[in-house]
Order: sequence, then C-alpha cells, then structure tokens
Amino acid sequence: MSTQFKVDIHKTLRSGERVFQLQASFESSSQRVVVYGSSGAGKSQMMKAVAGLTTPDSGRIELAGRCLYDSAGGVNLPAQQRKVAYLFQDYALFPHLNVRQNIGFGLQRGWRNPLARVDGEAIRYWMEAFELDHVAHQYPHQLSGGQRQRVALARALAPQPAALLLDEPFAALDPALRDRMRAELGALQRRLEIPMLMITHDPEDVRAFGDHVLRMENGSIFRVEENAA
Amino acid sequence: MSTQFKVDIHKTLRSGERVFQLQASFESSSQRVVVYGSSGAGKSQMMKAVAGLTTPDSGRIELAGRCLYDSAGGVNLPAQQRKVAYLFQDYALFPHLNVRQNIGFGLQRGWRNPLARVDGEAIRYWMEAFELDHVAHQYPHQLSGGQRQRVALARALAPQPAALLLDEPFAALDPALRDRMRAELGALQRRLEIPMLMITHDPEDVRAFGDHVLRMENGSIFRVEENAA
Amino acid sequence: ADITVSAAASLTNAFKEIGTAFEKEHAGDKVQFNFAASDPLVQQISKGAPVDVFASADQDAMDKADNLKLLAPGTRKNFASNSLVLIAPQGGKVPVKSLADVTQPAVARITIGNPASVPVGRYTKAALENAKLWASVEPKLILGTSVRQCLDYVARGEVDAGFVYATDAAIVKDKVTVVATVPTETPVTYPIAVIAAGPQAAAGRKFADYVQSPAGQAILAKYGFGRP
Amino acid sequence: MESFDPAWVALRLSLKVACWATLIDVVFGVALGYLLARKRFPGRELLDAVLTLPMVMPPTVLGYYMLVIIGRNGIIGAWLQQHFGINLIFTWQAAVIAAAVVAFPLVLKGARAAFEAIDTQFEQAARVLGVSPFGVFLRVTLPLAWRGVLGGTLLAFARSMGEFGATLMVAGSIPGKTQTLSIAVYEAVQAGQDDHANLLVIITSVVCVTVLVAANKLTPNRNPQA
Amino acid sequence: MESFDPAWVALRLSLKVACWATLIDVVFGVALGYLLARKRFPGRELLDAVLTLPMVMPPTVLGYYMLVIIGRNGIIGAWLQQHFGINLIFTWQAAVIAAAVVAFPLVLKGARAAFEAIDTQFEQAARVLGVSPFGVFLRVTLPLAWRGVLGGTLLAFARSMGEFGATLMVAGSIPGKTQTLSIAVYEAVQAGQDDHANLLVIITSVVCVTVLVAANKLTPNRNPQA
Ligand SMILES: Nc1ncnc2c1ncn2[C@@H]1O[C@H](COP(=O)(O)OP(=O)(O)OP(=O)(O)O)[C@@H](O)[C@H]1O
Ligand SMILES: Nc1ncnc2c1ncn2[C@@H]1O[C@H](COP(=O)(O)OP(=O)(O)OP(=O)(O)O)[C@@H](O)[C@H]1O
Ligand code: MOO
Ligand SMILES: [Mg+2]
Ligand SMILES: [Mg+2]
Repeated sequence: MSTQFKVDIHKTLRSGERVFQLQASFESSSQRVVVYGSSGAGKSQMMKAVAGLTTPDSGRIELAGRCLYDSAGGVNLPAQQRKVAYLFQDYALFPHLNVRQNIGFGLQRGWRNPLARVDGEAIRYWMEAFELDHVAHQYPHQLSGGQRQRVALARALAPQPAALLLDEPFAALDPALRDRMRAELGALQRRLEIPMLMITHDPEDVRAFGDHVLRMENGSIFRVEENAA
Repeated sequence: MSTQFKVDIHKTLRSGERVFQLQASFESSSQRVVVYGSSGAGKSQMMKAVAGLTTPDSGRIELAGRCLYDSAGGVNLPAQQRKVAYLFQDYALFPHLNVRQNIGFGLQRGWRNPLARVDGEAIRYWMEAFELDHVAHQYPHQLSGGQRQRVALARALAPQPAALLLDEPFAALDPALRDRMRAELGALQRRLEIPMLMITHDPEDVRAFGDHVLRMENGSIFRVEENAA
Repeated sequence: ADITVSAAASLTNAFKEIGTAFEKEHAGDKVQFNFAASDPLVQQISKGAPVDVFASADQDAMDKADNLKLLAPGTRKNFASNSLVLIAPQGGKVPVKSLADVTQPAVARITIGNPASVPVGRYTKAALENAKLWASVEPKLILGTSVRQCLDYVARGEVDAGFVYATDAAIVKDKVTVVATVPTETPVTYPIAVIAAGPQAAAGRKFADYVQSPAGQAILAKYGFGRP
Repeated sequence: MESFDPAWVALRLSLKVACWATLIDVVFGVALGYLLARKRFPGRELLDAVLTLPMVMPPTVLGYYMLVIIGRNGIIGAWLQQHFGINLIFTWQAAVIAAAVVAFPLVLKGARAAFEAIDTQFEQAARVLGVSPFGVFLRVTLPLAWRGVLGGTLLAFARSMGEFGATLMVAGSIPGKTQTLSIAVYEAVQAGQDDHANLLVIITSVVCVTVLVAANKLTPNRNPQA
Repeated sequence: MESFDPAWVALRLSLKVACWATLIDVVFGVALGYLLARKRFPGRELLDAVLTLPMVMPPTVLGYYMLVIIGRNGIIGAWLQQHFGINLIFTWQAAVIAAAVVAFPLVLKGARAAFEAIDTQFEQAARVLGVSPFGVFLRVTLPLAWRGVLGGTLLAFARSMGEFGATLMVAGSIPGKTQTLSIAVYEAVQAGQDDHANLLVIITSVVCVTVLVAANKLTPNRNPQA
C-alpha cells in the first residue's frame, strides 16, 4: 500500500516561561495508526495540526497522498478543505443544536443550520449505530458524558470524510459499548478505505486498530512499532 | 463500620417527550463504593444529587451519618455546606484561573480569588502528587485533556473534604499515570477515612476501590455486589 | 455674594460681558449664568432652582413666572428690545428681496421658531398673520426649536429664508443677509425680574439694576439690542 | 381626544425611523463587532473607541456636524445633490441617518462583547466539518452570540425611538413628515403642554415596552446551558 | 487660548459627574442584570423593558420629569429638603443623577447578556468547593462576565460624558459649577461660536478616546479561550 501518513512538523507552544516543543515526525503506509503516550505528551496538539486547527511553525503534512501543509511550498489547506473527521477530546458539541442537528451539521452545506427535526439516511444510520435514537432531540447539556462522546463521533463520521482523526474516541464509554462501537468504526474504516489516526490509552484499541503504533513522549514520536498489517 | 452511604432518591428528568426516571436506592457500610453501568444509565445524575447540584423530587441522602437531604423532613443542605469533593465528568475548570488558582480555589475563603502566584502546602502537595508542577501557571485552555482531569481532581481534593464523589476520575489518563494516581487517591482515602463514591468504566478501578460495587441501568441501581471489605 | 442669573439663550453673549463688567464694579460679587430657552428656565425656577434674577426673551415666559408668584413684587422691568428680521443665505440661489417674496414658489423652505414653544416663533406667526402671509407661508415652514437652529439653517443655505432676531443675524453677518425688518404687533421686549425666593435676592437687585444702568445698556446696544 | 391623531402619525414615523436605523446598525455593528472581537490589528482599541464617540457627543452637536456633512452644501450632501438630485435634509431618511449614527455604538459594543465570550472551539469544530467561514459565522458564531447581539439591538432600537437632538437638526420637525414621537414630546414639554406631553410619553412607553418585551420573549436564549 | 481654562474646569466637572454616574450604574446595573439573567419571576421581561425606558425618552423630557420628582415640591425633593435641608436642583449631584438615569440601561443590558452567556457549571463547581453564593458571584460569575459588563460600563461612561438634555434641566448650566463639557459644547454651538465648539469637541473626543482605549487595554479578556 502507498504512504498513508507523512507527518513531519515542528511547533513551539509557549505559556509564560514554559516552552513545549512539538516535534512530531512519522511516516506510515498503514491505514490504521494508533498513538499513545503519557498525558501532555503532545498527541492532541499533533492531531490538531493535521486537522488544520493549528498551524505548525514549519514542516509538512501529507494524508493519503494529499499534501495538506507544506511550509516550504507555502501550502496550508484551510481546515474546511481537509475533509477529515476530527473527534475533539472534549467533544465541542454545538450547544445551540440538538443531537440530530449536531450529527447533521456537516451534511448540510450553505448558510443555514439543519432544522430541529432534520432527518436523512446518514443521520438515521449513525443515530442507530451509536444508540442515540432516544436522545435525538436533546441538547448537549442534557446528555450524559458517554452520549456526548457518541454524538461527537457520529457528527465527525457522518459527512463521509477522507480521513479519520480521533482523539480518545471511547474514553467515556463502558466496556460493552466500547466493543460495539469499535466494531462499527472498524467496519466503516474498511468500507471507506481511508487513513485513520487514533489517540488512545486503551490497550484494546491498540489491539483493534494498531496496525501501526506510535508512542509519543514530550513532544516527540519516540518509538514506532509496525504491527503485522 | 457504620453506614457510610444511604441514598434513596427519585427524580424525573424531562426533555421534550422523553422522560428519564432516576430511581436510585442503595445503602452501604463500605467507605469505598464503585458505580458502573452503561452510558446514560444515570450515574452522573445520581452523583450530582448527592453533591447537592440538583435537587431530587423526593427521597433521602445520608453520608457518613450526616443527613444531606430529606424531602420528608424538609432538609436540603446547600452544596457549599456538604463538604464533598466532586469531580465533574467534564472537569468544569475555571477558565479565568490558572492551574495554581484552580487548585487553590476551595482553600481560600472569602470574596477574592487566589492570586496567580498563590502558594501553600496543600497546593504544592497536590501539584507534585499529580505531576502538574510544570504547568502551574497555565490556563485550562492551554492544558492537555489529562492535565485538565488531574487539575480538576486536585482542586476537588485539596480542601480536605468530608466525602469523595468522583465521576470517572482517570478516564483521560494513560495506564501508567492511572496507576500512580490510583495509589495516591487510595492513600488519601485511607488517611482521611471518608466515604468515597466513584463512577468508573475501568475494571482496574473496580478492583482497587470496589469494596462495594453497584451497577446502574436505566436510572435504577440494579445489582449490588458486596466485595470483601 | 454669588448671584445666579437665569437668562434667555439669546442674551448669552451680551450678558456674559455685562457680568464681567458688573463683577469689576462690585468687588466681592460673582455672577453665575444659567442660559437656556425661556420656558424651561421658568420650570426650573418653579421647581426650586436657586435663582436670583430671571431675564426672559418675551413677556409670555415672564407672565408664567408672575402667575406662579415667583417674582419679587415690583422688580419686573423691560430692559431691552429686539427686532424681528427676515434673513436669507448670502449668495443664495433664490433671491429674496422683500418680505412679500416669501410667497414666491421659488422660496420653497422657510424656517421660523416653533410658535408653540419658541418666543421668536410666536412673534413671527403674529407678524405674518398680520401681513396676511401666514397661509401661504405655512406649508413651507421648517420649525426650529431655538432661534439658533433657524439661524444655522439659513447660514448653511439649507433653507431659502428665515425669521430671527436682529441680534442673532448680527452674529453671522458674513453668511446671512438681512432682507427686511419685520414689524411686530407687540414690540419684542425683554423683561427682567428678581426672584422672590432667591438666596441672594438683595445682590440680585443690584445686578438687575446694573443691566438697566447706562453701562449695561451700552453693552446690550453693542450686541444689537434696542432700548426697551 | 384631538391630540391622538397626530400622535398616531408621529408614532408610525418613529417606528419606521427606528426600525430602519436599527437594521442599519445591526448590519454594520455585527460586522465591525466581529472584526474587533476576532481580528488583531494595530489600532484596534482606537477604532473601537472612535466608533463609540457618537455616544459621547451631545446629539444636538452631532446633528450640527451631520448638517455640515449631509446638508445641501455639505461634503456628501452636495455630491448627492449634484449626481442624484437627492436632498436628504428635512426628509425621514435624514432622521434614519441621525438615529443610526447615535445608536450605532450600542450594537457594536453588545456584539463585540458577545463574540468575545464565545469559546472558539465551536467555530473550529464547524470548520473541520467543511463549513465555509461565512457559514461558520451564520451557523455557529452568531447563534451563540445571539443574546448579546439582541441586547445591543434592543438598546439601539430604544435609543432610536428616543433620539431627538440630532434628528431635529437634520430632519427638522415637520409634522406628519419628519416630526417623530420624541420630537413631539420634546416640543410639548417645551411648550408647557403638560397633558399632551404626558399622553405622548405614555404612548411611547407602552409601545416601547411592548416591543422590548415581545422581542425578548420571541427570541429565547439559544445557548441553553442553564 | 483664553477659552482653554474654562474648558478645563468643564472637563474636570464632566469627568467627575461621569465617574460617579457610572459607578452608581455599575452597582445597580450589575445587581439587576444578574437578577434578570438568573432568576425566573413573573414580569421579568416587563421589568427589563421598563428599566430600558430611560433610553427611549428624549433626555430633555426625562429631565423634566426628574425636575418634577427631585424639585423642591417633588416627592423626593420635598423629603430631602425637609429632613436634610438639601436642595439638589442646580448642583453637580443633580447632574450625576441625570446622567446615571439616562445611562442606566446600558450597564443593565450589557451585564444581563454577559451573565446569560456563562455556563452555570462553573458556578456549580465553585459552590461544591464550599464558596458562599456571594463569593461565587465575585470570584466566578463576575470575572467570566467581565467583558460584557465592561462593554456596558464604557458605554455608560461615554453616555454620561455626552449627556446634556436631562442635565441641563435639573442641574442648569452654571459655568464652573454645573456646566459640563457637553453642555458647554451645546452652548457654544447655540451661540454660534463654532471655533470654540470645535475646540471643545476635540477635547471631549481626545479625553474619551483615551479613557476608552485605556479601559479596554487595562482590563484584558479574562476569559482566555481564543
Ligand atoms: N495553548 C497552549 N499554550 C501553551 N501550551 C500548551 C497549549 N496547549 C497545550 N499546551 C501544552 O502542550 C502539551 C501537549 O498537549 P496535548 O494536548 O497535545 O497533550 P496530549 O498528548 O493530548 O495529552 P492528554 O493525553 O493528556 O490529552 C501539554 O503539556 C500542554 O500543557
Ligand atoms: N437536563 C436533562 N434533561 C433531560 N434529560 C437529561 C438531562 N441531563 C441528563 N439527562 C438524561 O439522563 C440520563 C442519565 O444521564 P447521566 O449523565 O446520569 O448518565 P451517566 O450514567 O453518567 O452516563 P455516562 O456514563 O455516559 O456519563 C441520560 O439518558 C441523559 O440523556
Ligand atoms: O428664550 Mo429664546 O432665546 O427666544 O429661546
Ligand atoms: Mg489530548
Ligand atoms: Mg456520566
């Protein structure tokens, strides 16, 4: 298989006197890459850079052959053109929209939000797959932690993205639900055949999705284990 | 040991047509009680009622012999008098205060917030125990997910509470850090000898803290397993 | 003593100079002026404003004060007169040569003070009615809430003609032309009176007298006011 | 009541002027408020302060300067006259301009504060979902800032209804044409017609309270966290 | 420049009046804004609308009614006179009252919108930590609402500096005693002293822009999420 991920970025984060150096560099021909590493290692920051939510100081990002960012070449695709599904570690659900509307948000182009009773195949599909039917019209502040996480995941996956960037996607779920969602996500990825980068602390996730496993420590990618792909 | 927890509450949550019935009832003489159960089962809602953040429709809550709420007797202690450490599932860190100030928040009485350079034994202790020294002056939006969770936990524990109510306290942490923090928390609980109620999806947590294990399903406490205490 | 004088806005420039002259002659006395339109001045005094002397731009306002029993008996005197003039912008496109010209269709907009609330408007309305011009002028009117507003409109060429006091026209000699002096039925006279409840009524009397003295009259004349 | 009919005409005029002025202010106030809240550029706070100046000036003085600008011989006024044959002075459109200028800072400040209070993470989430910048603004930013923008808008509406100093100067006070309700109130008070003034004040109050209450009730809090 | 000295006196008076008026408005505006944002009671929106009415009234008219109330024979005026021998008319304190009344809705609306935008979860977190309700307000609610409150406060300050209609009515226009800068500007325009008026306008603008810029710069965004 061709190169799926090619990331080599550098960014300095400053806060007062503290300096955090993000220096992430890896390449992979696996479509399923898992990142783990201790808290504060820079996993989320790296993923934000891939999604286009922060701009690195320098470097290059390539996803499935598409160049998203290249400081040398002056390329910096805006986030809305990168077509990635990004699952925020803290969900970032739209507080003014209900579950349906949140899931349908990326499906609707233009200047209007989906209506409160919005419907459609994709919305129905994801609500069922992630067991959200009964909370369809609830607002984020009326959801449990795990429900929020599932809505955020459904919202990210619904618009048929070209890549998946998932920041601890199952952290708030109970083990049984985790299993079911893992299966669902795995099937989706195989169906779409798109690259997937997942941050996780769960060994089960590593087992299920870690064709290629990265460990991040202190801003750098430390060890790379290529599993049997 | 005497009764540590005595909870028997009822509350109806409505959102449009959907009705969620919380009907949580359990009693325990263990100081360490763990609650697990599927997403949306009502675990967080029950814990919020114990902390005094929501008021049940009816029932009674007793913690280590103190009556916090009794609809029949007209007792409803306000949250600030319940002296519990409450860890919010989504942290609720004060966005306008840095890590030091967040941890010191409950230590300082009166009408002023701790200064940005606030110091003190308790703050130092918790920053070290939870490995937060290097981010001491950073604001919540400058923290990683796991750092946020640790700050929230430190903030809850610092004021020497009379009970611990922890909603998935280690969900965002890597396994190694989880282990260290579990040890720290376990030691604290033993030192203070206070009741602790923990919501978790992690079997390790159940093993470490589940002297008494509750399973919650669909608003009710379903099964009660009393481990060897 | 500190004497507080409430005076009609059109007296502003003249009274400020009289005040300075008065203070020079009466060491120890200070004059504080409160300028506004005449009617609000009466309202303020009737609601307890600590005023010693009231100078109004027309008899109506002073009558109101009199009816409210605000005046010290016997102190009301006319101290100056003014005349109503028709003015036009200098170099205006529409030539206004005489009072009769205001009926011409080319003269599309005429400004006067609002007769309901501005003394100069009352004089104008009466004068135009007298001259049988009111009916043809009325549809063209732009009503100002102060004589100064009317003056501005004319000076900036926003209107083709306007009616103001001669003293006002004198302020902007370079921008407006005085077309005609308009005869008024009742003469435009300014009354002054001492306020009965004024905290410095005695000193107020001195000031009222000074306004009517030759020195005061000379200053008023300088600003275009006539003798009462 | 004989004074009722002209009051009705003045009220309709006032509402027309206030609605137009508010509309103009919302368009520009929201756009500039967003700019001030989100873009960093030199002179940002200076621009904010300068745009607040209409609040600081006595309206009459503002009206005087507006006369200088949009009057028949004013910079813009002369140009409009020459090229389009438009004369703004003494028209209801001039009243709209006056009210819009005076009330502008209200929308601006309300919008800026509201935009600043939004967590930018929601906008980021919308961008990754492929929504264009303007779509993000309309679908996420504006709804979340809604209460603050509404507060400023209602203030601007109220201020426009109450404006008379600047309006009087540029629009004159022509009954039935440019005499708004607040000018009528002002003149009634000036003329000592207390009964008439009281009647007009009551009309103004009832109408404005109704509009303000309705606006608040019809636009619920769209940021339902409480 | 001979006109500079009195202008200096008027400026100092204006600043004094505006500061006091703003202070009063902040205290009451923040308290009532909080009430309107957080407590549900019948007539809530009505109260909000009624408190916005000072915006809707022409200031002169407002001044007239204030004269009626705090005048010697007015309800409050008579009481003050009788018990304390205080006569407010023509004092700078009257100017403060006038400015405070006119500018009040600005702080109220700004504060209400800001309080409504806050996620109540932060207040809950503070309560569980044992902080008293008033402590929660001072340590969490107010800092998070800060930008909105500040926006309203700056508007109120600006409006107070610019107030002249109501002020003229209750405080008069006595140079050195109650003649504020904006009244002086107004009178200069009325008296046709355009040069003097321009000078005063420039002074007003420079001072206000300085104050507004300084206030914005000195109070950084305390809700640093961007
Ligand atoms: N805006 C910022 N300014 C300065 N430092 C920041 C900022 N945001 C994050 N950091 C720091 O960057 C480091 C990496 O953060 P990141 O969120 O990528 O960690 P992570 O690997 O995702 O950790 P976790 O597993 O806890 O979520 C952290 O130490 C954090 O304190
Ligand atoms: N404000 C509300 N209004 C209506 N329903 C609500 C509200 N808040 C929560 N709920 C519902 O109550 C149920 C219980 O929520 P709770 O947060 O207690 O779940 P939980 O057991 O903590 O789940 P998780 O493990 O996902 O955090 C959920 O189904 C949720 O949709
Ligand atoms: O009292 Mo005046 O000066 O005609 O308005
Ligand atoms: Mg992270
Ligand atoms: Mg929960």
